[in-house]
Amino acid sequence: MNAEQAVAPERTRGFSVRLREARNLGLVGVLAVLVLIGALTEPGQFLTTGTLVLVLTQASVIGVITVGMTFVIIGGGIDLSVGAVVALATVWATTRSTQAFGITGIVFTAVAVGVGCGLVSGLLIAYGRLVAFIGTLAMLASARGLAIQLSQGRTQTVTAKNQALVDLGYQDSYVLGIPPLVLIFAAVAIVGWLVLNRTTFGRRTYAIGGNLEAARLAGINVKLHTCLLYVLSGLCCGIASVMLIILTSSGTSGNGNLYELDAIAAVIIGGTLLTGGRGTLVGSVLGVLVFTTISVLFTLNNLPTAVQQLAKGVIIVLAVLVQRRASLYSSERTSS
Amino acid sequence: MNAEQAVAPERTRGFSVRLREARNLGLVGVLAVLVLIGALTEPGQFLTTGTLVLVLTQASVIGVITVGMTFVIIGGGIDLSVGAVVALATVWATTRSTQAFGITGIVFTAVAVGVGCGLVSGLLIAYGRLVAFIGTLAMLASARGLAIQLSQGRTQTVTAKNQALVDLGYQDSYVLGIPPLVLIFAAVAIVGWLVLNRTTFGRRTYAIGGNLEAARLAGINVKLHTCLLYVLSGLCCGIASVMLIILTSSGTSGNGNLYELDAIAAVIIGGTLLTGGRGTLVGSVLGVLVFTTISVLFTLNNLPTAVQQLAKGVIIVLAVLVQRRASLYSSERTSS
Amino acid sequence: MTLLEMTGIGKGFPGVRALDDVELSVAEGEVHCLLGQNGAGKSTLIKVLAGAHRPDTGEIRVGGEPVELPNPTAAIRCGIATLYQELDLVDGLSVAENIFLGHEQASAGWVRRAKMRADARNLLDRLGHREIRVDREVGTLSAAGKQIVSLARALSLDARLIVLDEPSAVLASDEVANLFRVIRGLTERGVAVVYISHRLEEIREIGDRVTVLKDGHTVATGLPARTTPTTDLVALMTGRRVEYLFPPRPAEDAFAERPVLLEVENLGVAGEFEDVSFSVREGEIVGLAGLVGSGRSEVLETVYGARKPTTGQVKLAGKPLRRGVTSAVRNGLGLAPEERKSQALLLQESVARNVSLASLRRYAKFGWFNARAETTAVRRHTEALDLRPPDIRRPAGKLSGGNQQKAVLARWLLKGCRVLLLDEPTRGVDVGARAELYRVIRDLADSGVAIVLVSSELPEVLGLADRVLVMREGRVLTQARDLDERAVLDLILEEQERAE
Amino acid sequence: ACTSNEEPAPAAQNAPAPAQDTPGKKVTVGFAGPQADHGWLNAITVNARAEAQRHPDVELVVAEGSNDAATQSAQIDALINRKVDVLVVLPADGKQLTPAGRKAMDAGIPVINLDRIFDSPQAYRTWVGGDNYRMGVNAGNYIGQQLKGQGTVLELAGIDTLELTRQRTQGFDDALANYPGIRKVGRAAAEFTVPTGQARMAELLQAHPQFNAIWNHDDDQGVGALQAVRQAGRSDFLMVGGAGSKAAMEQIKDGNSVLKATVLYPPTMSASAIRLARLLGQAKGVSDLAEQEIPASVTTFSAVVTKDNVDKYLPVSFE
Ligand SMILES: Nc1ncnc2c1ncn2[C@@H]1O[C@H](COP(=O)(O)OP(=O)(O)OP(=O)(O)O)[C@@H](O)[C@H]1O
Ligand SMILES: Nc1ncnc2c1ncn2[C@@H]1O[C@H](COP(=O)(O)OP(=O)(O)OP(=O)(O)O)[C@@H](O)[C@H]1O
Ligand SMILES: [Mg+2]
Ligand SMILES: [Mg+2]
Repeated sequence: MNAEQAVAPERTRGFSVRLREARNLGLVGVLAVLVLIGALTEPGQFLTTGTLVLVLTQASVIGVITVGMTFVIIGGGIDLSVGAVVALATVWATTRSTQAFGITGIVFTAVAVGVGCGLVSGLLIAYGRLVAFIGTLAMLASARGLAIQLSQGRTQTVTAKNQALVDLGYQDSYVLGIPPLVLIFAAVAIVGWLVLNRTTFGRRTYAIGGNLEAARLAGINVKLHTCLLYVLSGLCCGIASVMLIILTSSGTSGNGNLYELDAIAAVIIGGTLLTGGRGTLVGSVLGVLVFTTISVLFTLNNLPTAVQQLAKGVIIVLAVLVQRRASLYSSERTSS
Repeated sequence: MNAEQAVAPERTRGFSVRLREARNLGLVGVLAVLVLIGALTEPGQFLTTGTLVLVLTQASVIGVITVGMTFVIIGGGIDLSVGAVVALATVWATTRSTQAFGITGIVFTAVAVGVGCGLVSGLLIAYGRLVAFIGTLAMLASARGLAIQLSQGRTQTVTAKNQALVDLGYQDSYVLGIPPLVLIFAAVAIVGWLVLNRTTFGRRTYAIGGNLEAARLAGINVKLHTCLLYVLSGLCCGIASVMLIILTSSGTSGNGNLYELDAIAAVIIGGTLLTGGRGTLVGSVLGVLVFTTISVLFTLNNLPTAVQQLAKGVIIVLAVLVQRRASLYSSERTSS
Repeated sequence: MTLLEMTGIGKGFPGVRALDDVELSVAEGEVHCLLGQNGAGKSTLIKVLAGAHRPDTGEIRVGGEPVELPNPTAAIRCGIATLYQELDLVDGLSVAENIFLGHEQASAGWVRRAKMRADARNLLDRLGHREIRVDREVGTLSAAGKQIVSLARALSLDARLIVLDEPSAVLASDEVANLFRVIRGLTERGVAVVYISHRLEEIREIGDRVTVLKDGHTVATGLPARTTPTTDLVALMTGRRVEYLFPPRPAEDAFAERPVLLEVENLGVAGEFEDVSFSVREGEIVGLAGLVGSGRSEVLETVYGARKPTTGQVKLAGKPLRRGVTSAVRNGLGLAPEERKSQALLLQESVARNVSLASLRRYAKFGWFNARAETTAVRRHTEALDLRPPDIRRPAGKLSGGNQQKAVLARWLLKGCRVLLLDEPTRGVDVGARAELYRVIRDLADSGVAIVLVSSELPEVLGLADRVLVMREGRVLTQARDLDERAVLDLILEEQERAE
Repeated sequence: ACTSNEEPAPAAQNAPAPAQDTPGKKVTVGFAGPQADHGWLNAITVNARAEAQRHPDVELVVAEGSNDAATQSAQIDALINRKVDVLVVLPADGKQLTPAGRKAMDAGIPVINLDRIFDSPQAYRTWVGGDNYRMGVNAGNYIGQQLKGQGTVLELAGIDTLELTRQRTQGFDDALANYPGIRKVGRAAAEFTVPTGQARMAELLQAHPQFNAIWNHDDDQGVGALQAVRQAGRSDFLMVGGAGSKAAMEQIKDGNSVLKATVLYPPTMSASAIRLARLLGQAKGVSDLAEQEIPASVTTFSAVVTKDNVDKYLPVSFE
């Protein structure tokens, strides 16, 4: 666990800072390598703004979810329900009755559903004292069930009257060549970073994840804070749902399938500890980009699924090892 | 972190022992309630040996995997690769070339593949110092990929000459009315319990999960032990694969889909801490039984998928709350 | 006038009556000392005062009017700041953030980092620790470093009443001097201090009045700290007469012909310490004296194989020792580490399992474990160390600080090793048990075990060790049998003096 | 999942001959299918339930949809224990559930095997299903004709761990083999969900700035795929769908998207299965056939739906 805390010598800069930067540097390195591979294997297609836009767009939805997940995991919890919540939010926001209220109706519903689910999980975990894993697992099942119930298993498309929302996904609504979705992602990530690093809420999140008892003794309302973390994650799911509707012009109970795994993986490979208390948002975002780049790379090279999966496994391992090189100190910790 | 040390009962027997028993008692209670519901809603069907056999059979495959998972999680790790490893093992064990070696060939291959994958994960995590989550995630991707590669997406059936293996699944090979699969499950569970509670290996597992550094400084070879935990989990996957082949007379890359989630959920609801160092095998087994009973209950009551999912979520929450009642002392802990 | 009045306080944990009808009254501007054996209830009492535990019975009055302290926040609002015995800091956060955790310098939720850093800097300077940087991650500090930060944290609340639960346990003498300077500064401003320590000489120096706890009862209150004779205090605490003495040391030449067991040859770890060489003969006790941060723990951890040396080697009975803890333990080395909570104990496991952790093999045939043999053996040793409560089935995390330390020692007594490395073995151990421990350690030595002892309490090192190494900044200054306290202090402080 | 406010069950199109419609002895039909979280599969359950409703003498018992073979085989056991008269099974995987089918047949319960076929005829009484291979063939041929034998094509497949995906791809490739001038330059597996459909399609479009046609195995993921096409602002190729969802057919009808056709894989087969189950239970035959007995296999035809014939097929489309 805390082998690396056995008194370490002073360095010119803080341990944590160095470590985190190093890790992220490592991930940047990994990205660079991937780009290089892309450039070599697909000279024509890969090195185009088109690909860049594509990667960013594909990363945006899961990216927003990952921001929320980062908070939850740093706070010592986990949220398995994100995928199901996205499904429910997209479905609810695209029912006939909701769409009758126009775009505001859709956006509001999606966000409300997300926040609502987050609140329920939060209450169950913080006040109902359920283990985060179980609490959000229950939410996962219920949300999916409700989504199927609402949609009757149908794929609900956005009606013509709300077409304007879907148009946001089209090229003519790009801002200086940047898709609105990417802008939303960027905004969420930046706000998230500020909250995590510059506000008491963010710093207390680290405290709760790192040493719950210490946080409690310091007079922090750990229950309330824990609850808020899941609300935050739910909010991100709500936003992500709107983005997904823009992207697919539809809502189905099959949406967001296994998003939880993707998001958690991105967070962890970004250097956040599953045990909480340590981690960075930059790392998580980089993690998302790595995974999306990989998948784009695969399709561009037209690899068969089997090879893709194999390669993915290998790349994950290599990615982490590259990080290791960059950040020598993480060694002790990660062995647990 | 150390919130759960808040209070301890002073009894002739230790705190932990009582707490665990209490929790498990709770789960037994949950099972009882479920059976009651079954009996009330489906008087004709539910209270039959047929149903009992059904539940146990359905629990057996995932149950064996859960045994391995329990060791890994108590040891402070996690194994996301179980499902994929099962897929790979079933596929590899049912290739023409393997089946040529007859039943022993099939069994040996399945187990060997399981152990092999476990060893690789173990080495990556213990000596390569990857975070367990990432290491096994990589194994997940690779194993699935390899499975698809080997099977070319085909479903490979057991050839006539090895039919004897599949026959183990049929009525006429039941032993005193108990299906062989259930017997295997029981055997694995019992052996697992003995290893965990009656051997130094088990003791070390708790120690490593409870405080890695303390275990290390006490002279335990934590790397080796960690590695062995994943080998053990792999072994269980191998056995489970053989059972799955018996059950389905075939192997395909689609097998074991999301088994990791089911297994982890069973372990956690069984009262094992995701942070390691604490937990019981009895609890995990009861957890598996609870989940399978729920799904059988649904089938018998012929509920639509949507309602089932919803109900599942609710039942999970209730189950944990019932446990809470039974084990007052766990309260502090789960709030983290 | 009296600032704090606690009357009839009672607190029970399942099975233990930690506090029963306890009285405590503290006047403004006084240093009120709490004395008591391990497990007497001191920490529990101050946790009640800090709102961390809810008392079952009793009343608390602050400045005359009765108060409810349902949670830590309430206590902090009442102007009560607490330094807990178990270092409760967040490893992931910086020093400054830890100091101000829960009462951050912030406007509208936004942390004012510059101000926070500056204030943290001031606090640490006040404590005489310029070398601890405010944005260093707390997890990377030594035990002492963390203790300093906790102190700064207690000060940062600028409270009316400051409670210090064994603040000096991990501090070396010079640090303690600093601490006292700070405390005096506080009391002059009318701030009251509740001070818990097992070191009577400290009580004499800083304390005004003393309250003595025994088995959860108040056995004496308001005793004058300076004039009450030691023997009385000890008698009150332990209920028996303990002559606070070190067991006699064997004659100087007693070891001459004994074989050398442990040989450390110019061992070094880059950035921690360099060129450390010494040897320990069978049955000899070698002490390492030095300031906090002089690298003594590192030396022990490196000898033990927990750290990779960059230079030099360790020999056991002439044979070079293979790298790694596992081989060290197999060859009969044992280490009682500095931070029991994070480095030694399985807090959730029973005492028995904690004690037997290093000797599992002995109680197993082909990996098959014999729990009965284990518990009987464990019980023998915990009784020898008089662990309280004597139930070896309760989780280690539930033991009082000092008793946890005993459990760690019992582990190595049970293992029965040839070389024993003790890092701050008496940290937080009470007077009575301490005398016991010294005897145990000496007996071990007499039975042929070679012992290396690190302690921040000079009298302990000098009184117990047959030979003392004095370290400063990772270098060994001298080795000698008979050094007097003054001389050693001059040696290790020299550097500082020149600095100032 | 069967709700009143949905249009009359497609199976109602050609009402069965009165001779068989006269209510006979009560028949309990057990139904086990994969999870209904996907348009086509959902339609299967919906149609089955709807059809059962239309027959007062049929009681339908639906088991939890599951995509896990082990779970499903256990569920079939449950239905056997329940002693249903006839069993309709759409297995998660035909080969894997063969033993389960065997068990039912051995227990004297006739099994109607829906779509994903069992390994051995001993495992089912009658098979009703589509033809994945032919689906691919028809898609390939249609594209071949449209492109006049010249050009490059892409394939957006479903889940690669499913055998049906392999069969569809096989058929598609075999058909394209008839057109030497046509090359398949790219393929991606889109997992049958809308978001993945969008993602994989977007990537394919980026990878292939120029191509002439694409076959998408499944109209559900097609929803996402078509979005990707619009987002990329492309219209320089023709797209052929699969299965035949309502949305897809409507777009074909409008004709203003790249989607020009879809290859049917009619979920009405479940309705037919229920009818046959009922007849089996009542020991009746299919009156329009000469045989006394119900045929051992019924294969639905994977028609290619285009602008010209779309109106005919709209009623059997699913949402
Ligand atoms: N959280 C807890 N749960 C159960 N028992 C506890 C708990 N905390 C303390 N105790 C018990 O209460 C008694 C008093 O403990 P406390 O920590 O107050 O002693 P102490 O005077 O601080 O001893 P030390 O000098 O070793 O710190 C001990 O018997 C201890 O085992
Ligand atoms: N004044 C200090 N306070 C806290 N930590 C310090 C201080 N000076 C140095 N350190 C850190 O502690 C490390 C050495 O501490 P270590 O515990 O090994 O020394 P020690 O002599 O064992 O002191 P202790 O009495 O704490 O055991 C140094 O490498 C440095 O990182
Ligand atoms: Mg104490
Ligand atoms: Mg030290």
